[in-house]
Amino acid sequence: MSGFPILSLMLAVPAVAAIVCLFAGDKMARFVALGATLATFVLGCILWANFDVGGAQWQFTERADLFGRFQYALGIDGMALMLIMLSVFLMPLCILASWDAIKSRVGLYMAMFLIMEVVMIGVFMAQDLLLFYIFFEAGLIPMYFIIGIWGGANRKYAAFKFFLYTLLGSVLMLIAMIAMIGEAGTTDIPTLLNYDFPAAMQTWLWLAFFASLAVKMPMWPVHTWLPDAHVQAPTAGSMILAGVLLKLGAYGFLRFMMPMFPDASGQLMWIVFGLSMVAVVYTSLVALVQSDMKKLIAYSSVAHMAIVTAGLFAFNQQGIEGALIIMLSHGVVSAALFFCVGVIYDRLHTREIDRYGGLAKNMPAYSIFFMLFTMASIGLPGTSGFVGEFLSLAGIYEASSWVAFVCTTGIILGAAYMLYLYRRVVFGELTKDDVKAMPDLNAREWTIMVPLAAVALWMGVYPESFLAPMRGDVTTVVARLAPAKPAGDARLAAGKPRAAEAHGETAHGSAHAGGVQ
Amino acid sequence: MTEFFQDFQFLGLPWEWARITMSYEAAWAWATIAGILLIALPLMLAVAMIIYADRKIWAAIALRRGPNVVGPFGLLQSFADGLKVFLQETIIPTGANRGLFLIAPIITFTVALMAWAVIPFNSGAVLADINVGLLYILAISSLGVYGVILSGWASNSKYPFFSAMRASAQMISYEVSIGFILIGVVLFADSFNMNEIVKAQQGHGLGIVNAFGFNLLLFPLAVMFLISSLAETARAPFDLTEAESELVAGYQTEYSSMSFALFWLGEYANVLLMCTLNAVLFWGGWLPPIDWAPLYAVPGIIWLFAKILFFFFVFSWVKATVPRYRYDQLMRLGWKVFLPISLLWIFLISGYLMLTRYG
Amino acid sequence: MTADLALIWPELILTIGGLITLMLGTFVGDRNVGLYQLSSLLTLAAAAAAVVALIGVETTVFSGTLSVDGFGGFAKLLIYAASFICIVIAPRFFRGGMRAEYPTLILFAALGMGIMASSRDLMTLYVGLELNSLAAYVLASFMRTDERSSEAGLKYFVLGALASGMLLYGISLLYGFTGTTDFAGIAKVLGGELNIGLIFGIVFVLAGLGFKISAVPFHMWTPDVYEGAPTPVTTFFATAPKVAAMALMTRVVIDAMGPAVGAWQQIIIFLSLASIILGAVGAIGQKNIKRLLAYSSINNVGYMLIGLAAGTQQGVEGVLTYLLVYVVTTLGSFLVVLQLRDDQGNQIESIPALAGYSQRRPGLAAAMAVFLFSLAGIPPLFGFWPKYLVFEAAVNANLVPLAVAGIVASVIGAFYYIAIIKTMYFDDKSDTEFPKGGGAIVEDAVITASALWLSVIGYLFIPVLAVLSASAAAVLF
Amino acid sequence: MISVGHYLAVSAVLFTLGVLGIFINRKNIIVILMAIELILLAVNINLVAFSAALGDLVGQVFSMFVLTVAAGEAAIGLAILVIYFRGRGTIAVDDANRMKG
Amino acid sequence: MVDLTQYLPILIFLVIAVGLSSAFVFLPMGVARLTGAHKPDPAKLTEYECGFPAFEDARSQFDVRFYLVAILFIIFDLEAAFLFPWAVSLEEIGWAGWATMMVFLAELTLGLVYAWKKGALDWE
Repeated sequence: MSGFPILSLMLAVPAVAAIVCLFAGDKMARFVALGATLATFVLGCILWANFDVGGAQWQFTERADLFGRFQYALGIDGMALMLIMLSVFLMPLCILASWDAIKSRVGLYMAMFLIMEVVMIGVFMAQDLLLFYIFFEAGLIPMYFIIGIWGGANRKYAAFKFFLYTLLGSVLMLIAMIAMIGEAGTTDIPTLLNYDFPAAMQTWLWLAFFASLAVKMPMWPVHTWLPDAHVQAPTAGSMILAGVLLKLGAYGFLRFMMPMFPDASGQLMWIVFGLSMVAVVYTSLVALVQSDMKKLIAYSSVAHMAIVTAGLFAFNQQGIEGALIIMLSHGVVSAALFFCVGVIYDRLHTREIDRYGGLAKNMPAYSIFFMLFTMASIGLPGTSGFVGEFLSLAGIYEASSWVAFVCTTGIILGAAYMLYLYRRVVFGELTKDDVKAMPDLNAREWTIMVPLAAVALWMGVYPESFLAPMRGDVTTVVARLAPAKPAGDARLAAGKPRAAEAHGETAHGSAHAGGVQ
Repeated sequence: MTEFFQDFQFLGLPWEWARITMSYEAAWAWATIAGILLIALPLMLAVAMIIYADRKIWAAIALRRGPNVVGPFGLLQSFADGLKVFLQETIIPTGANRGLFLIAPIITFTVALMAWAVIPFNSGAVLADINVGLLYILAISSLGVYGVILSGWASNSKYPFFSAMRASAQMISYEVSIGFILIGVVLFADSFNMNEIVKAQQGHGLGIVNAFGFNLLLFPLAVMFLISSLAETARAPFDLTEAESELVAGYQTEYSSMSFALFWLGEYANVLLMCTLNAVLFWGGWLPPIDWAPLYAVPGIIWLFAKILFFFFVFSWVKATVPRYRYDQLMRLGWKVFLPISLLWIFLISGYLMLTRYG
Repeated sequence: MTADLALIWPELILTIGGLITLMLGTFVGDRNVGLYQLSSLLTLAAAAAAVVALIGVETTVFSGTLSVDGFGGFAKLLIYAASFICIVIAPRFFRGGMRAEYPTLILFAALGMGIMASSRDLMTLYVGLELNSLAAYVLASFMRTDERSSEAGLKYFVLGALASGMLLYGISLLYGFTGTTDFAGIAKVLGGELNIGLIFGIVFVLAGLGFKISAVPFHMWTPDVYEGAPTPVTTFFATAPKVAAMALMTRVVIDAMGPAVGAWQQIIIFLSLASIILGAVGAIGQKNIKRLLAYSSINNVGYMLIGLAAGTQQGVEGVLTYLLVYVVTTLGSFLVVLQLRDDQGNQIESIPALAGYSQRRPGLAAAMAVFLFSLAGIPPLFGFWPKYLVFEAAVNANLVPLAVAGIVASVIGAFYYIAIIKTMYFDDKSDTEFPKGGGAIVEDAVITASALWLSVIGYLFIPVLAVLSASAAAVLF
Repeated sequence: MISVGHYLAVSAVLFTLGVLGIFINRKNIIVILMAIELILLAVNINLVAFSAALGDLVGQVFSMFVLTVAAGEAAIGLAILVIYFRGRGTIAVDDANRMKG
Repeated sequence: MVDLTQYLPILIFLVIAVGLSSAFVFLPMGVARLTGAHKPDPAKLTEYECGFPAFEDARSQFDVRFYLVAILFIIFDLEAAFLFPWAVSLEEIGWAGWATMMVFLAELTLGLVYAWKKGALDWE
């Protein structure tokens, strides 16, 4: 694979397809988009297959001095690989999900999704600070259109709010980036990762990045754009928004803030913990009282992302790995949940929970899938959610037991609102006539549900396939953070080996660290 | 300034006595004031007389007798008229702007007097021998428009208003061509000082004739200047501003008493000024016509006055014989004939001078 | 002196070409649009060629009053290009009302702007500025029978004349207290102790120039003039004179006032911040697209001034790049505005009438969206790049608070840009029909080219732009 | 003896009058034109006074430029005012409000 | 500084001339009151209108051509301002100065030609 610009190709395929879609007819656009996203997915699989786990940190690097002041530099590490995989996996499903639901301006719609794909995988691939920023910001435009044109009744407001909130956040990051470039004299991310910024400067840079990424995450209290955006966006828009876009913030935390400003991260971790704690409880409680399905799932996303941030700032292997797995898992599961909502929305055109009930009777297949994803969201062992939550909670506990306690509360609340939702929608008497008339999943919906379910289970049963590529990167980050890491309050002590003659397990603690393997 | 004192010696006043008894500044001040009065008062007298002369010439050409009752040959006619208007009531129309209405004649007359400050009556006999005398005259005569337009405006009456508009348009139109014509003179004289301009004309024509006017290049300019000065002073045949059949009495229609007379005085003072400028700029000023020593025995001021009178006669003659222009013809002449020609002439004259004098 | 003439070929060509165009219009008549159009376009092309031919020359002519250098060349090429487009688009707009005065005035304005861009003496500065302004006043009121046009001309004239007056007053003070009108000489004196006269001079000169670039608080004329003037003229106002005035301001600030940083930097910072914020806030709620673009130009001028406030070569490079991108964007967006006609052929300027425009004319709407996002500086559109450059210059010059304030205000700016996009894309179709075939091939080509360039393709030009702007800016340092 | 300071004072007064004439005047646009001329006059006084004080001709040459440009400016201003008046029938400052925003 | 004392006589002249003409205007007004000639009445004080009261304000609109003349005057008269210093310094500035001014005059002429062809110089 060496030398072949596979990353550029992955960017080029959807980009070209987007242009084609703009000029194509409705039907044609659908097939072009599907074909392009599938092709990209195949390329992604090739990428994963050729990824050398445990090899160089940056692989598939490409470098071209196209822009003078900054470089067209691509390259991925394990984290990026997994997030790219998530993106290219979700994309064909999104196209399929909007196959029938989108009837007007299909070409434009498909083009926007394809651009979205370019931008998302571009963010994960970028090896240059400015290139990263450009991709990072570029996501605003297609999402603005997707929400604004094909969204629900209140779509214009939601689109504005989404756009301006995220823009306001990211411009501060730009200033910080300029300052970084001025200080370090380079835009190359691998170089910057090992550059030691002065401590005073780190604080400011950290705060500027935080302002941007927290909005993108979204963290409480700047999360308010998310429920609006989700509710108004079309199903596929919600899927991609929850599935990938929210991960951009967390990726930024892990890629930039923590390794580049370790001292500031150490000093200011209380901000992240504090906000995460509030978020996880508050948004869970808010989710409990929602009557709109999408809003409920949106709030659950905020709660999940809060656990991600807390896990990241645990500064240890488990916490970060757990956070990464939550990101992947949430990417799949929340997208699936939004799709589940989309399925019944297509039939009844309402997202009011009260309008449904008793779906188990006339839509058994649907109910099963819905249940699977609900459980995965709650974190039932055997599903993807469990692995991530367990790992990150373990990591958080090492850093601060109080935070771990509050986050656990949030997870319990999460179980409450998700089960409550499921009960109201699926169980109960099938009384309403229009609900009775709803048919079960069709072939297209099956096609979407099955891969999602498969991945959710795969991740829950054998997470090592996802963790392995990322482990080296996480170790690097942890090592970088080590000097700045504050002492936790967990009073961990290495377990005493029972006796030398026993099974020879000398490092019980390390087994702890390894989590479920 | 010394020259100034000396040049007024011929008037026989005991200047030396004044210099003994007073400080230099005081003597200078008194002498200046005396000089001003020596210009202003005779000027007013002269205006009175040329109004009489105007009427007489006009009458003679029309085979009439003209004024002949007051004094010998009617010589005192103008003074009688003056006395009459002096004793008349000054009527200010109700709709008029009182202040502007009264200021207008003051401006007209003041300006008409002021221009004379730089006219050389003899070699060095100038009240203010400034180096930009010609520019000063241009500036001052431009101000005359204000008197006209203010009178028309302040009267708040249709005919004066229209007349004022016409008069000012006419005056500024010809001012343009006059400005360009004068450049030709200045090019030859290489100075803006009136005295220098006169001196430059000494022996200009073939070394004997003391006048620019005999220069083939400058003669057309002299003719254009003469015509422009007729138009500039709104004399016939360009007297459209007071075309009785259309505009009653022009912009002075609402005026009476001495304010009315001031317009007349100013107008004739301007006529005299234009005659003087014709004489000074093109025809040698206080120089005798021929550069021949005996002629210099006659004082320069006499030569100047003779030339002025000649041009005044031409003015009257034209007034009596040439029919009035239409307004469009008037504008056409100024903008489409004089302006292009004078532009061309600047090119010719400066080119000629570059080749002969400076090249 | 004859040798000097060979170095001002662009100016000579414009003068002669302008006169020829005027005479063509006078003798052949206004009906023969093609003829005088052609002569004016050829003139501009020839002048641009002359500028190109003079690349690499760096000297001063006419006793140091004008400089022939890369900085001026950069600005001139931009000015001529913008003028070229503005002449091309005019006949279709004016239809029967096209007169030869239009290209003539544009040529003379371009001449004046060229002089502005290369002046290094207060006198040439003033003459160039006035030549440009006088032509611009007439252009603003070009549609004599249109009340808004004449009012625009009147307002532009009154405030423009006031601005020249203030500028002149400042110039007279600078001249009096430095004893010279030469930029270099002034800089030498300003390097020493500043007295009150010099300070006043600097303030008045900057205020006068601030008027010309329509920086807040001297921006009052801009919305009215942009709205009232005929659209091709507005296009012109929004592009070429901005370049010239900004180039002039840069030259004055760097060349003449360079050593007195303390005196001018505060003023520039104030102008910049005020323009950014007021430009953004003022645009909100505007119903007229030309008016909105006027506020947008105020806003963008504020960003350019950030680069100038840095006072470094990097900052000037940023300003120049910004000007180039801004001119392309503005030309494109005004060309789109020009195509907004209803089925009677009447010009449409109201933003609400644009509702659903993307469904009626998808191509134009997409181009407009590109321009607007670019004006807002949202990556990946190329409008982001110059903004980045000026912010970078400001940060490197330790003006971080200025950069932060500016960049935060850019979000307010983004609000009204995306509001238009909302109208075009999200709203239901309005009653206004936008019949097809509104645009000439040239206009469509320009729109397409600039839209493409401003999308990601522009980034490929960064190395070229960097070389250009660096060599142009290096002249001043 | 009159010094440069005196000229500066006069010109400053004229300049201020001119600027005030533009901003305070609410009646007549012609007055604004005059106020502009007043400003330029103030500038010319400055230039000539400085020129004389410095013994440097540049100021006077500059004032010639100002003078002629002022003429052009006045002509254009008047022309624009005439077409404005023909369209609107008034030259009151407050009536110039066809555009708002 | 330039010696401005040369202009002092002109200033004095101005004072005297203004005094003289004011006297001519205001003295008769006093004299008329003393002699009893001052007898205004409404009919006498109305403006002249061929015998009947005025229909409208005298300062109503007037022909736009007057403006045109004024504009042309401003341009041509003040452009001539460049000619004055040029005319007296021809010797010093030589052919270059001459040529420059000729170019200027040529442009001025083109302006005149333009105005001419556009009919600005026609009164009718």
